[in-house]
Amino acid sequence: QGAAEKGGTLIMVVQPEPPTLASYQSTAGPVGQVASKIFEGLLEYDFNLKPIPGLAKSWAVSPDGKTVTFSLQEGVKFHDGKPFTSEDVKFSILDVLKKVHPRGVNTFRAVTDVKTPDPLTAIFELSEPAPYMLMAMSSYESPMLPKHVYGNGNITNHPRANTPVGTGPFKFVEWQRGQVIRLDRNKDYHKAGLPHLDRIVARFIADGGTRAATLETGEAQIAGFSAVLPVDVKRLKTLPHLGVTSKGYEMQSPLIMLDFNTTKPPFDNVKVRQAVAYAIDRKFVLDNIWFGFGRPSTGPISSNFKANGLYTADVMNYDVPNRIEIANKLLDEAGKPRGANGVRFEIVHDLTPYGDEWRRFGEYVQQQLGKLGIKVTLRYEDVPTWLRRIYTNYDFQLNSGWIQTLADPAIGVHRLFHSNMIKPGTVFVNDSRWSSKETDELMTQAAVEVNPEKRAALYHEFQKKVVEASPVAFMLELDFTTVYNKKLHNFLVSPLGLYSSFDQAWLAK
Amino acid sequence: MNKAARLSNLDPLAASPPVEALLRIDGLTVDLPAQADRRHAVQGVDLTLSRDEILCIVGESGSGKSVMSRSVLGLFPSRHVQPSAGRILFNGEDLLTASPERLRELRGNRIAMIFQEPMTALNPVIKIGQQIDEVMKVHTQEDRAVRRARVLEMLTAVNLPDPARVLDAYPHQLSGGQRQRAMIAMALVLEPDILIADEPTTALDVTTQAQILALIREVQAKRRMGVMFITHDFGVVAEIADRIMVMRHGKVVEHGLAEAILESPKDPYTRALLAAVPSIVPAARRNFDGAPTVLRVNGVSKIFRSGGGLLGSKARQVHALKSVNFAIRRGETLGIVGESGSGKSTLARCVIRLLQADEGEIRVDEVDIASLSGLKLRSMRRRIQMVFQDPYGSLNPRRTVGQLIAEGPMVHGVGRDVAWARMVELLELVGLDKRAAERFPHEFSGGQRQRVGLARALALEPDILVADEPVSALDVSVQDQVLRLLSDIRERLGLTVLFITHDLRVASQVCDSVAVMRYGEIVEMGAVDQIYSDPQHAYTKELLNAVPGRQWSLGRAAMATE
Amino acid sequence: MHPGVLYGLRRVAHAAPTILFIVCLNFALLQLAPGDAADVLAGEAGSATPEYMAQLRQNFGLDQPKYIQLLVYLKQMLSFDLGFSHRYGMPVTDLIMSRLWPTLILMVPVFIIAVGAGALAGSIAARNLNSWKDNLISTASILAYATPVFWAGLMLIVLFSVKLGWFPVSGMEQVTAFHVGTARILDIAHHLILPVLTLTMFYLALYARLMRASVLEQSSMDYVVTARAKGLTERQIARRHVMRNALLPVVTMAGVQAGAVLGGSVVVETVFAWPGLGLLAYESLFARDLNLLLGIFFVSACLVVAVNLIVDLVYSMLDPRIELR
Amino acid sequence: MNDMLRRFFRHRPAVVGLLLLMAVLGAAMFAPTLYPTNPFALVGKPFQAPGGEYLFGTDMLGRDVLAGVLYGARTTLLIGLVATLIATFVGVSVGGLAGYFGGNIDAVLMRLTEMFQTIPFFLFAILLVAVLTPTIQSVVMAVAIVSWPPMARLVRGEFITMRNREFTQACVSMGMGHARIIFVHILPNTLSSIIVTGSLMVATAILTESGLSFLGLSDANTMSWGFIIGSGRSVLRTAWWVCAFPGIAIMLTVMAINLVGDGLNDALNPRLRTL
Ligand SMILES: Nc1ncnc2c1ncn2[C@@H]1O[C@H](COP(=O)(O)OP(=O)(O)OP(=O)(O)O)[C@@H](O)[C@H]1O
Ligand SMILES: Nc1ncnc2c1ncn2[C@@H]1O[C@H](COP(=O)(O)OP(=O)(O)OP(=O)(O)O)[C@@H](O)[C@H]1O
Ligand SMILES: [Mg+2]
Ligand SMILES: [Mg+2]
Ligand code: NI
Repeated sequence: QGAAEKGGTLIMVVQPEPPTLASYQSTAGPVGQVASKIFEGLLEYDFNLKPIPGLAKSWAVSPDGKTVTFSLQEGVKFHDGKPFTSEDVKFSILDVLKKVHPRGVNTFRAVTDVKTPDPLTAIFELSEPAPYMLMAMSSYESPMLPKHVYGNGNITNHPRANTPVGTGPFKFVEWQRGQVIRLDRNKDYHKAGLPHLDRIVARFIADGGTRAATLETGEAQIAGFSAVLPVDVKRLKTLPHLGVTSKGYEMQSPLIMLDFNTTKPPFDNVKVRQAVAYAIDRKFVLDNIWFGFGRPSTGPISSNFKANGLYTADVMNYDVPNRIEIANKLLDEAGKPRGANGVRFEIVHDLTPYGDEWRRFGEYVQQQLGKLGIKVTLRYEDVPTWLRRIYTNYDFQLNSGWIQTLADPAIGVHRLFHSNMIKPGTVFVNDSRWSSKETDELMTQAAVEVNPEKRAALYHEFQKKVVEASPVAFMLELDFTTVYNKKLHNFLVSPLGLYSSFDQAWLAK
Repeated sequence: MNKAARLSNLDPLAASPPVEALLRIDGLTVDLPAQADRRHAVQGVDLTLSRDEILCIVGESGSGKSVMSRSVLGLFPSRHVQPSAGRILFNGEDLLTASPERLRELRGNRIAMIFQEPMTALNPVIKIGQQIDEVMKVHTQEDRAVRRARVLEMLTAVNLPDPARVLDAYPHQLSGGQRQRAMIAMALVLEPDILIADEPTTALDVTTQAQILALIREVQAKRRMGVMFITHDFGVVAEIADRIMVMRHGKVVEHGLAEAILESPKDPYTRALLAAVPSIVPAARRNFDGAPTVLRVNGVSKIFRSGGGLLGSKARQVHALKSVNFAIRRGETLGIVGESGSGKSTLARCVIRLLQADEGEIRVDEVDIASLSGLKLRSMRRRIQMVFQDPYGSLNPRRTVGQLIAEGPMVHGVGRDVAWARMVELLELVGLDKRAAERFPHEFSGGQRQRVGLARALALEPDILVADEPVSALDVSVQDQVLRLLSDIRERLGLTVLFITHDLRVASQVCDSVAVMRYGEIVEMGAVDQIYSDPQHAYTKELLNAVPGRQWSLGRAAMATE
Repeated sequence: MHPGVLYGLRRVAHAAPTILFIVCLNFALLQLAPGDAADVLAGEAGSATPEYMAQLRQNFGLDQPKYIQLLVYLKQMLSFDLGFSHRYGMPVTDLIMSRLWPTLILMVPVFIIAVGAGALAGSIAARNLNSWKDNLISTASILAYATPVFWAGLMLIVLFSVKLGWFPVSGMEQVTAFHVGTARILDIAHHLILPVLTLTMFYLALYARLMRASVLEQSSMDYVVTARAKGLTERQIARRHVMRNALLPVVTMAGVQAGAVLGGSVVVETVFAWPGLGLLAYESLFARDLNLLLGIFFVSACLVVAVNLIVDLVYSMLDPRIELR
Repeated sequence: MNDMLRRFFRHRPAVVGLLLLMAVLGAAMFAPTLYPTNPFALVGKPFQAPGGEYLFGTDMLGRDVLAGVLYGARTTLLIGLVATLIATFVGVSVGGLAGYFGGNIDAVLMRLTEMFQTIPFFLFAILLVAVLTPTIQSVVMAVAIVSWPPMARLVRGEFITMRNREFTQACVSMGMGHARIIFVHILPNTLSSIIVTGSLMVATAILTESGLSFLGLSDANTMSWGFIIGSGRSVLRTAWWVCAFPGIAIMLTVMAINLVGDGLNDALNPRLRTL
C-alpha cells in the first residue's frame, strides 16, 4: 500500500440522496453514509465485531451488567470549536437517541440514567443487563451530538438537522439538493494527522447505469451498498482500475426472504409454506438476479454470525435437488389438489418496491410456483402503498422482503419473529404475524443472556424451530458490494464499512 | 378567331403595326394535369395589348381567364399547369422562354398585377407601407426616405384617406375597398407598362366598386398604361372597356371593340351571356292589394356585443339592426338591398330565428315567433324556410342530395316513403334528374347546388321563403337560370318571399317591392319601379348611380322596348 | 396603466382558479394513494416504533382530518408560503428554488434550439419539397420523434461518455472542482450537451414537422402569388412573407408545450442525474411529500401561465390581427 | 372514398407505414400461436446472445426476448388504442359540446380543459399511475387523462367552424334537434381531423407507456415493450439485445403510425391535395 498521501477529493456515490442529515433520527442508509463522517460514536468496532475505542477511550461493564462506565477522549472539539464532554453524551443518549432514534428507543430502553461525575466520564445506569447495547455505540447507530446546538429547540424538527455539527473528521459545508453534499477536512480533528483527505463529496445519481458509468470513467471513486447494480458490478470487476468488495457490511447482514401471511389461508398451513420454501431454487436466484453477490441462506441468522458462534447450519434443508417433487407432495398432503386446469389455488404476490431485482425475483417466483400449480399474480406498488399494505393492513398473502439483521440478532432478528413485535403501523417488524410461545421464550432469554455459549445454544435452537415452521421462506444472504477505484486506500477499516468515518482513507495521486 | 372580327378593320392585329403592341400573345396553350376534366386551361389564345387601352376579358368561370393572364408573368398555378405552345411577347421579348431572373425583373416593375381578393392577396402580418415599399426595394436602388415619400405619394394618388396612417396600418385594419386601393398603389408604384387586374372588384360592394373602377381608369389615362382587366360582370365591362375579349373553355370566342361586342355580339355564346345579364329596369309589377299580411316585422333591433371580460376590457358593440319595420303580403316578394354590412343577413336570420332579436316582434300570421320555444318553435320553423347564399357551404358535403332534401320532412314526422316521393317530385320541379338523389353535393355545379338548396327549402312546404343572396356566388348565365326557376316556383306555389341581395339588377327583376338598408336601418321602402325610377333618399340615389354599366343597361332596356 | 400591464394582470387573475384547481385535484389524488410520509420515513430508516410514527404524523399535521389539511395548505399558499418539506427538512420554496435553476438551465436551451432549429429544418424541407433534403429531414425527424427519449439518452451516454469520453456521464457540473465564474459556466455547458441533445432531438422533430406543414400551407396562399408578382425571389418570399405567417402555429404549439417542458423531464433527469424539478417531483411523490409535490405542481402551473402570457405577447407581435383582450 | 384510398396509396411513406403496422398487428395476433406458453416462461439459459437458439436472445432470467416482443405488441397496441379511444371519446364529447353550444357551457368546459393542460403532462401521468397502482388499466387511464385536452380543443374548433357553416344553420332552420345536427351533420364532417389526430395520439400513448415502464411503472403481470426495456435497462451494458429489440419495435411502430397518420392527413384533407 505504501505511505498515505495527503489531500485529494473523494467522490462517493450515494444512492439515493439522503432525505436528511439528522442521523440521530433516521437510520436510512444514505444518511448514515454521509453523517458518519461528521458525527462520531463512543465506540468503533474491529472485524471480529469487537468494540474498540471511539470517542470513549475505555469502558467498563459492571459484573451484574447494569452499569456501564465510559471514559472519554481528551481534547475532542466539535466543529464549532466547543469541547465535547460527558454532558453531550448524556444529552445524546437520554434526550435524543432514546427518544427519537428509531432503533435507539429499543437499544437504550434499559438505560435509566447517565451520570456525569466529570466532563470526561459518563456512567450509564441500566434497569437490566443489555449486552447488545455495546454493539450499538457506533457513529452510525448512536451519534454524539453537541448539547449546546441541538439542546435548543425541537429536536425532531431542528434547524441544524441538515447543517450538522459533530466531532468527526469532516465538516459539513454545503448541500446542493439533487446533486452533492460537500464535506471538508476538519483541521482540528482529535486524531493527530488525520484525516488524509481534503474533501469528501457525496453525489446522487438516480440511474443505475449512470452510476456505474461514473465509476467506470473515474468521475467517482467509490459506491457502496450496491449502488452499482449487481449486473454492472460483474462487468466493472473486470476493469483494471476498479476493485469490488463485499467487506464492510458485517454489521448489516441483509437477508432476503419471502414473507407469508401466516394468519390467512393458504399460508396458515405450514406444509404450504414449506412447499414454497422448497420450490425456489436459491442458487438460480443468486446467480441470475443478484449475480452471485451473496449466499443461499439457511435461516434467520446470517452466516456472518459464525464468528461469534450464534449461527448454525444445522437446520432443515430446503435446498434439495428434487425440490419440485417434494413441494408438490407437500401441497397434496396439505389438501390443495390440482384443479382441472392444473391450478391448485391462486395467490397475489407483493413485490418489494426497491428496485428491479425485486421485480425479477417476483417474476421468477411466479414461474416456479406455477410449476406447483399455484397461479401467482404480481403486485408492484410504490413504497408507501406497499408499506401500508404489508405492515399496517396486513392485506397480503406472499410478500418478498428483506431486512438487515444488524449487529446482533436481538436488534435485527427478533423484530421479525417475536409475537410482541406484531405492531400494526410499524414497518419492518413481524409482518407474517407468526407467533409461537416456544420461540418467543427462546428470544426473550437470549436477549438478556450474558454467557456467550448459552446464548449461542439458545439461538441455535431458535434457528431450528423457525426454519422448520417457516413463517418466512429464507432465500439469500445478500452481499452488499462496494465498487471502488484502486487509487482509494484504507477506506475499509471496520465492519461498518461505508458507515465509518474515512479518517484514514487516502487517495493516490 | 371570329371571321367577322378578323376582317373588320377594328381588329388590332390587322390595324396596328406590331411595334405599337406592348404585349402580344400568339397561340398560347397551357396544359392541365392529366386527371383534369379538360386538357388545356388555355388553348390557342391570341391577343394584343397596346398603350392607353383597357382590354376586358370576360367569360364564364373556369374559362381560363386567370391562367391566361397570369401566364404573362409566368405565374402558373402549379407545377402541373404549364404552357405547351405559343409565345408571349413583351416589347418583342418572349416571356415564356425568358429566364426566371429576367421574369423577376419585369414583375412588379414593368408588368404589375392586382388580384381579386384584397384580404388574402395582402400579407396579413406585414404593414401596408412595407408591402408597397418592397416592390421598390427589389427593383430600385433608392434609399429609404425616397421610397417612403414615393409610397406616401402613391397612397395619396389612389385616394386613400390619411395616407400616413395607412402606411403603418396592417391589412386587417383597412376596409375591403381601402385594401384594394392599397393593392393598386402597390401595382402602380413603379409605373408599369402593363397592369393586369384579375377581378379586382368582385369582392367589393357597389359603391366601393364604382370608386375603384373610376380610379383604375383615371390612373390608366394618366400613366398611359395598357390594362388587361378580367371580370365576369358585364356592367363593369360596359363601364371601362376599350376592347373586349370573350373566353369559353380556354378558347377565345369573340374579340373586338367594346361597343361592337356589347351592341351586336356575333357569337352565340356572347349573345347568351349578354342576354343573361339582368336588366336594371324593373319587370312588370304585380298587384297584391287586399292580400293578407303573412309576415310582419315590428321595431326589430339587434346589437352584437363582443369582448368584455371579467375585469372589464372594453366591450365592442355593433348596432346591426335599428328598429326595422316592414310587412309582406301573401304572394309578394320583398327585396332587401343595401351594401355590404348594412344588416341584411342579420335581418334574415332574425326572421327565421337563427338569431334572437333584442327588441321588437316578428309575427307570422300574427303569431310572435320570438315567444315560441321547444316543439312549437320547431313546428313553426317549417313554415319559414331559407335558401342560403353559398351553394357550397349550405349543403352538408357528406350527405346525398336525396338525404338532404328528404330529411326535413322526416324530421317533422313525415314517413320515409312519402318524404322520398316528395323529394323526387321536387328534384323534377327544380329541373334536376331524379338520379341526382344518389349523388353528393360536390358532384354538382354551383347552379345545380343552388337548386338543391331550393328544393330542400321547398320540401317543407313553407309559406315564406327567405332567400339570402341566393345567386351572388353564381355566374351570370347560371344566375339567370336560378332566378327564372325561383320566380317560376314562386308563382306556382304562391310563395311569399323575402329576397336579400346587394345586386340592384337582380332585385329589379325579382322583387315586387324593395327596402333599401343602410347601417341597420331601412332608409326607403316602396314598390320596385317607383324606387328605381324615382328614388327619394340620397343613399338610394347613390346606390343606383353606383351600379356599374348603368347607362349601358338603361340603353339596352330602351332598345329592347323599342 | 399600460394596456399590456392591464392585460397581464387580467390574465393572472384568470389563472388563479386554474392553479387552485390543480392544487386541489392533486391533493385529492394524493389522498387516494395509500401510505403517508411517516410510513416512508420509517421505511427508509429501516425501523421505527409506533410512538415514533405517531410523533412523526403529529409533526407533519397528518393526524388532522383531510379537509383541515387542505385548508391549512391553501391558507399558506395564499400568503405565498408553500410549506415545509418534512422529508427534506427544509422549506418547500427553498427546495424548489434550488432545483428550478437546473431545470431552467436544461429546458430553456432545449426549447430554444428545438423551436429555432425545428422551424429552420421544417422550412428547408418544405421549400425543397420531395428533394433529398426534404426526405432526409422528414425521415430523420420522424425517427427522432419515434425514438423513446430514455433510450436515446442511454445510447448517447454509452457512445459519447463511456466509449469516447467526450462528455461527462452525468450531473450538472464537476462537483469536485467547485468552479466559480466562467470556469463554472463552461463546466455546466459541458455537462449540458448530452441531455440537451437528447431532449432536443425529440422536440426538434416535432417542430420541424409542424413547421414543414405550416410552410406548405402558407405557400399556397394568395399573398405568396402577390409577392411573386412583385418580382421577389423565392428566397425573399420565403424569408419575408412565408416565414412569419408559418411561425404562428409553431408559436402556439410552443406555448402549449412550454408548460410540460418547464415541469422538467423526469426521464432525462433520471438518465443524466440532472438535479431538476421533474426528478424532485418524482421522488417527492414516492415519499408522499405532499407539500413538496403540491408546491412543484403549483410552481409549474405558475410557469405555464407565465409562459402562455409571453407566448400570447409574442403571438400578438407576430400577428397584428390578434388584439390582446 | 375510392379517391381517398387512391390518394392514400399514392403516398409511398404511408404505405410503408401501413405495412409495418400490419406486421405489428400480425405479431400481436399470432403471438399465442407461435408461443403457446406465456412470455414470462423461463425457457433457456439466461443472457444468450441473439442469433443462437433464440433469435432475439434471452434475458437475465432466461426468457425469450422474441416471445416478449411478440406478446408485447399486443399490450402496446392495446394500451395505445384503448387510451386513444377513451381520450378521443372524452375529447370529442367535451370539445363537441363546448363548440356546439358555446356560451357558458363552452366557457366552463374550456376552462376545465385549460386546467388539465396546465398540469405537467408526464408528471401527472406518473402521479396517476402511482396512485392507482401500476396496472394495465391505470396506465391506460393515465395516458387517456393526459391526452384528451388537445383533442377537445381541436374538436371544439372544428365544431365552431361547422356550427357557423350554412349547412348547419339550414338544419336549425328546418327545425332539427340538437342531437340530429350533432351526430348526423357535424360529427361526420369533423371525423377526418379526429381520425388524423387520433392516429397520432396512439403514437404518443405508446411513447408515454414506454416512458412509464422505464421508470418501473408498468403492470408486472403483462408483457409489454416498455416492460422489457425497463427490465433490460439495468443490463444494458452486458446484454444490449434485451433493450434493443423492444426499443426498435417501439421506434418502428411509432414511426409507422406517424407515417400512416400523415398519409391519412393527406388523403382526408382535400386542401392539401395539390401539394
Ligand atoms: N392549380 C390548378 N391545378 C389544376 N387545374 C387548375 C389549377 N388552376 C386552375 N385550373 C384549371 O384551369 C382552368 C382555368 O381556370 P381559371 O382559374 O383560369 O379560370 P377563370 O376563367 O379565371 O375562372 P373564374 O372566373 O372562376 O376565376 C379551370 O378548368 C381550372 O379548373
Ligand atoms: N355574429 C356577429 N357578431 C358581431 N357582429 C356581427 C355578427 N354578425 C354580423 N355582425 C355585424 O353586423 C353588421 C351587419 O352584418 P350583416 O351580415 O347583417 O350584413 P349584410 O348586410 O348581410 O352584409 P353582406 O352583404 O356583406 O352579407 C356588420 O357590421 C357585421 O360586421
Ligand atoms: Mg379567375
Ligand atoms: Mg349578408
Ligand atoms: Ni404528402
